[in-house]
Amino acid sequence: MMSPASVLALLAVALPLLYPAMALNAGWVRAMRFALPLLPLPALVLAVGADPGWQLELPWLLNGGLWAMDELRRLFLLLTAVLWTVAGIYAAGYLKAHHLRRFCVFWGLTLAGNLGLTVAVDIGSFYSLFALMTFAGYGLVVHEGTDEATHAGRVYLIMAVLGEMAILAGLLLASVAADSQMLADLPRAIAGSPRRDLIIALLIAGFGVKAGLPLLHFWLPLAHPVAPTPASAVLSGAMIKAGLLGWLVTLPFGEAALPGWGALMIVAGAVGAIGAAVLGVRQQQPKTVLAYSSISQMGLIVLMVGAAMADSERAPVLFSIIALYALHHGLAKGSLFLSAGITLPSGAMRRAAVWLLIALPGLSLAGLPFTSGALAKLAMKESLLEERLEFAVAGYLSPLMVAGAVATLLLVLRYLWTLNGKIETGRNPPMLVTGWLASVGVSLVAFWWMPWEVEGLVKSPEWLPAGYQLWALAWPMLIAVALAAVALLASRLVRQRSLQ
Amino acid sequence: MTLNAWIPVFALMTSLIASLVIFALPEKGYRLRTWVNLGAALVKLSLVVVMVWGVFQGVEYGLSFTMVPGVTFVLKADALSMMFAGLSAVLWLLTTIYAVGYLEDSPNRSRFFGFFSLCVASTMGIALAGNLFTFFLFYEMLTLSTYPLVVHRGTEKALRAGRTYVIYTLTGGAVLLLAIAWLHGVAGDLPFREGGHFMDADPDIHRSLILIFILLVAGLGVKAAIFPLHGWLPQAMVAPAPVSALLHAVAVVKAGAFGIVRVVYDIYGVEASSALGVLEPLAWLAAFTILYGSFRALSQTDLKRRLAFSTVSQVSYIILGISLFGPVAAAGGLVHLLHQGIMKITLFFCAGNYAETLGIHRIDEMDGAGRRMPGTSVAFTIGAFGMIGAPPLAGFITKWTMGSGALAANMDWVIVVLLSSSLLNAAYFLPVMHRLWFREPAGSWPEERHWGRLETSAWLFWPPLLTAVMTVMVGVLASLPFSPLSWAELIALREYSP
Amino acid sequence: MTLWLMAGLLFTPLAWAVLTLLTDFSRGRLVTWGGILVQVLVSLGLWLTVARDGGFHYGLGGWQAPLGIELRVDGLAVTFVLLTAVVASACGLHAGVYIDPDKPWHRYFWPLFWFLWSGLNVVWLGGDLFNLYVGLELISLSAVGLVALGGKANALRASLRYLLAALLGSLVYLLGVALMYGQFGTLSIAGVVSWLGVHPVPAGSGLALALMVTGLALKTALFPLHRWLPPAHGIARSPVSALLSALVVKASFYMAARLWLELGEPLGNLAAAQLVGLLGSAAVVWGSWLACRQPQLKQVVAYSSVAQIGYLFLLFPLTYSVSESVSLQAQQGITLQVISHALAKAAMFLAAGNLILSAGSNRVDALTGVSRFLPFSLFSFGLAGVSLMSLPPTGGFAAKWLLLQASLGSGQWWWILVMLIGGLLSAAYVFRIYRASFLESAGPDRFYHPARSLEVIPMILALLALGLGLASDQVLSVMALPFEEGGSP
Amino acid sequence: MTSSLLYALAGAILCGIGLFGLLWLSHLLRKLLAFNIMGSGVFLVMVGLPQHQGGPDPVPQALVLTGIVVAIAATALAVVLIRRYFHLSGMTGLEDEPASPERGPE
Repeated sequence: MMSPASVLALLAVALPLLYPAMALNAGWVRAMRFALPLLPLPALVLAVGADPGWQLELPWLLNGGLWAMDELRRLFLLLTAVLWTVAGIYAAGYLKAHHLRRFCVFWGLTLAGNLGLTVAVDIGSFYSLFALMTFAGYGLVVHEGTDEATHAGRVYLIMAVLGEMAILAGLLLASVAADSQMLADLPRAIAGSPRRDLIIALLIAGFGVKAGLPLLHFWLPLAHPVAPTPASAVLSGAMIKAGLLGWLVTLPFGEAALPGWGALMIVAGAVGAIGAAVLGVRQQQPKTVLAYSSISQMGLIVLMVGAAMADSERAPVLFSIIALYALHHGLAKGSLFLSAGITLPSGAMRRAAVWLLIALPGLSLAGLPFTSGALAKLAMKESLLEERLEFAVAGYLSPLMVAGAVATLLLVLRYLWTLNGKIETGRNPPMLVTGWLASVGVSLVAFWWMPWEVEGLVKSPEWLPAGYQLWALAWPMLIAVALAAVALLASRLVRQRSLQ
Repeated sequence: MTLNAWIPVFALMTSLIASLVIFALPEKGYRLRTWVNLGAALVKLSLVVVMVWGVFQGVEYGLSFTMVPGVTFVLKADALSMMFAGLSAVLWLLTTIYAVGYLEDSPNRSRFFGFFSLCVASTMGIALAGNLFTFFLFYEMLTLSTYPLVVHRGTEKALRAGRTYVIYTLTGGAVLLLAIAWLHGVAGDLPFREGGHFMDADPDIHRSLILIFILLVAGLGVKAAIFPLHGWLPQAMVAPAPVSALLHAVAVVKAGAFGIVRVVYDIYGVEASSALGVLEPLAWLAAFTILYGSFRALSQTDLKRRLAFSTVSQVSYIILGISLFGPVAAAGGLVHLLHQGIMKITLFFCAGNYAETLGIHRIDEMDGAGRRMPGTSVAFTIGAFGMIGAPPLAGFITKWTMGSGALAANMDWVIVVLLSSSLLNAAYFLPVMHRLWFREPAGSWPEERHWGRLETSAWLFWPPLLTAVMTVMVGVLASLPFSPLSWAELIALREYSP
Repeated sequence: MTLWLMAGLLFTPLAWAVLTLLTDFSRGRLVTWGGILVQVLVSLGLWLTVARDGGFHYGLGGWQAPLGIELRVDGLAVTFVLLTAVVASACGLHAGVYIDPDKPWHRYFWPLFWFLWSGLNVVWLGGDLFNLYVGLELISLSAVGLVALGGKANALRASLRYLLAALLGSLVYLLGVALMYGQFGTLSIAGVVSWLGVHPVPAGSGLALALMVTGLALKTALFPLHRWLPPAHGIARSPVSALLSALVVKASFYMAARLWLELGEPLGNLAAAQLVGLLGSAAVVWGSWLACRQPQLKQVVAYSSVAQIGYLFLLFPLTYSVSESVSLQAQQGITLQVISHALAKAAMFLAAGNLILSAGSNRVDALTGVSRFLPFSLFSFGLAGVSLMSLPPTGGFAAKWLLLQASLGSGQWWWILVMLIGGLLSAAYVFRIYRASFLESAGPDRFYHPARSLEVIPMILALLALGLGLASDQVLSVMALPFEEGGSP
Repeated sequence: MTSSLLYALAGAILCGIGLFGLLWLSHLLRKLLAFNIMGSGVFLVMVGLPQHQGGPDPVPQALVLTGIVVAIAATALAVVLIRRYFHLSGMTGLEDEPASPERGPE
């Protein structure tokens, strides 16, 4: 007898997977549009309502399927479901009639893959759903059909295919080493395998393509701006996290200390966090800036991943913080992307309100007190304190985090700046506004009621940072503002001089 | 003789008799011919189902009699033959349906369907053959019965392709005959037996055995389109789509691959082959063919030619799988016998649909065809992804199983081959799919035809969709009993522990 | 019973010949139908007798050798008698419809046909060298006559050429017989063998054998003595070509083979055996090559005969100083080759006749599009071609298989190459015909429909050639029946 | 002994002459005559050679008689054919006639 949670899990994947069948009937196109927000609902219920620990055995599936949920997966599922729901609402208002059915088909397939991979614990279905997400995601990237979109799509696809191959090789090697078809058995087997480094390299690179690891990130700044806005939101908020999840469930955390790999990841994370900012502040397109911001943020997460690899003792604690950070970033970044597609109302007051709502998730990313960002940043800081970690490069982590925080805010400011240049005045479709507001809402408010649990952190919105923490959050932001001001002044001067 | 002895004969006879009846029917007897075709296909399918169940239970089906002094004609159903027989029975049914639609209003249908049935009868015979001699008998019959199908259109081009086909396959047949005769001289009349015959062969005949093995593989490799014997395959794609489908998916190339499987497993025995040192070169050859075929496919502009080179590449998976020492890799190779068939037939059906409905032959004409023919295009997409090896489709199961087997056999380089081939497959299939779904159509199609409600004739519409569904199902449900993978594992188990 | 059967085989054909000589073509046809029935029944009866009781010697009319006519009735002979009955009946029935009864000279067809048949039976059953000679002459003369029935100058030219070759061959053979008799004082092959069992081999007696074989090889059209065959077989009416290719050339080969098998071991030598094999191989390759290049359909088939005859002569090297089992394999293989070639070539010529009739031209490229129109005859032609290509499951394949085994067994691998190349070349010329017929023509179809019975006959023959492969073990088991000792030596 | 050898040698020489004529001469009647000469040679060998075994042997006599009958039949047939051939083509030899175009059906 299947438990309700298992039924729900099946439904959560099957619903978006079968939804594209509606496209067979041309008359149902309206229904398809308005069904978009409903697709992730079973997953949402599952993530919010069901306690982790359920299992769903699917012995007929591939090499024997097993779906289950633990705390980590629950957060990822929650993030995925929430983000796809709000993006779905947004999309219902955003989409034009042109190629609507095609978009909906790929939306459903990508969603199915993204939801499914978070609950799959056997290799076969995990990899299958991961690939489904990857390939269906192509449909979302190139949807607009412009030359830029096609180009971006090509880069996306090439990198994705290379990534898939690396993952396949890594999983295959690991699976043979473990003599098992379950993800849970892999980390131990990898740690003990003679081919350990090869497998780790393959998996890091393979999932790294999705996660925007430096040098594997090229598709991100190309694909995000050209994709339809709701698609960018899920690409950047949820799908990018799938790569992260891939690392977390396969790499040998807690099995063996891998200081070398840890250091490498930390370097990669640092390069990503700061390098992306350097490149990002020079971009003209708001969504490109956001894409670089995603890379930068993922760089920070990679720092934590690196730390977890290097120090096997701390890995469990770091895991929950990584998950928390991912949740925070996914929601905030989704909201920022969605804001790139709205138009301003005419009244000044309302304009100001809209600007505030646009800016808040951004500032949350930068660690504005009383936001999820502050919580995540502080938790990260706590966990990466030098004295708690035992490996060589641990000492560099704190400065790197500060630099990352500066970079974050600079990118947000740059985003707001470029958005200001592009944003138009006019009316928004009601669904679009609803979706956007919902995303801002979940990022700023609902976050606090979400079922994350991190050792030493209080789960409530009333949580106030202590004074020293406030200062710790604030000074990087001040630096960033100062830098931004300097940059602004400099550009004014340059422009004036060139005018004369 | 008991009924069990006759069931394989009946299975063989259904299509043979159907073929004779069809030859005798007048050209205009359209309805009757269709019913004869479909009826025979269904009867055969049910016979095969009965045998599959029986073989699973351990029932012995088979009969034998002396044909030429010293040589017996043996029909026998074992797990391996059932795999091939099942493939051909299922796909024959679908291809027949497809062909009825495809050849609507074209001349010479009586001839076409007659040889078509004969071709399937040969395939069935190949599947059920119980020794090399019987195998060879049906193998050559297959060559002859496919020739009229390849040249069916009667154009200069088709005839040229037919000539190439015949030159290749008959030469291959001659080499095979030589090898079989030699083997017969060395070791007598050998029935196919799980575990093979040469486990502890006299060291004196090792040299002969190796030479014979090379000749056997060379002879069979022509049909299996192993490099450098693949030249006929891309040319033969001028044949009508159902023929290409049959050629590539069921009959000809599979017959070659199946023959190599038989030789390695049931004549030599995998351990003996490994001990003779012939398996590893074979694996290298197969690996090279896999990559070579994919590379050539990249540069083709004609859809069917691209698919043909893809076949060159894909069929060698089977050979690669069996030439890796180990039951898991063997299961991976064997299961590809079915998987490749299902996927490739889907692709060829679709290519035929595009050609028949829109007049599309070249890849650059396919822009936006997905909107005009969504059903066909969905099937094509699934088939192509299957070829790439995207999970959870059929091709993935193959690659995963074979990759696991290769690693278990400590032949890591195979992983590189598998992945490179996947990459190349992606490189030549993904652009096609991009065109299908994301390009705007160029205005008008080269030659558009309309059929009422569906995007194309119902006869053409459903077969590719069904095979596409099968492509998904054999992948997703790979762990069910009687799935291709389970069956292949059963065979591999029996071969490795006879 | 046996008396009646023997008489029925040897003399009734003569009676039919005389009867048909007295009437015109149409009445001759009626007589022939009756005659065919009788002959088939008698042949079948003899075959069954031998299959049941084994072979025997039979002195005709109670006279024994040397002055009497001694017959040797064994499994092989009755099999050929039966084969003759089948093929000749088929050709006779086909000819009855095919040949135009209005041309006055065609009335000679039936008498010649029957003389030929009786000559064939004499050769199959004949036990001594001279009677074989007489039978052979009977065959040659009636065959020449049949070729000449074409009526045109070309036909006469071909028949004259044929006649001269045949006569020359006969004389060379007869010279050999004379030497043989001078040497051994007997005309019976069995007698010579028993003489050699007692005495040492006299010097120079190989010459007699060589002369006889040469004469017979000329009549069998072994390369390079084959030049007379293609024009004769190509120009004759199709049923005649069928008879000639299927049976007539086999008669002289049958004699050569008997001589070789009985006397080759004591009188022959290795070089001679290899030489004959080499000539046979050259015939296979050269004949097939020329067949590929002929513009006319029946010439293709005729050159194919030259090639197929080449295989037969592989008997010589494959039975000379080899082990018993290899020799047996070779003999069985050659026997199957004779039978399957007879059936297949007859089917092919008859089918080719139908194709020519309907396409209105003898040229290969006139066949364009005929596959749409005449698939049945084409199919017969194709099936027969399968046997010529020696692909399974035809008799041709069974024959080739046994020959391959014999070559492997005796270590003479070079014949394997010949057989494989020959098989491929024969595929080349057979597929050339297929190819021409599959070509779709743009113009309107203007084909003539031959009668249904014309189409059925070659099909039956082709199917027999096909089925021979499956049943070859049974066929061979009758041939290998033990010979009942007790007739005169 | 010598006489039989003489017969045989004479027969052989006749055979040689006949063979030469048969192959070398182009006129058909000459060929026919050559054939008959060669036949005579063969018969001579046949009756001559076995004599060494003490007196004439009846068997070769009988054989030669039959042989002569056969030869006559053959000659007759040949003459008929040659005559008919000459009527139709006006030629007396078997050389390839000047360019015969399309021969038509049979």
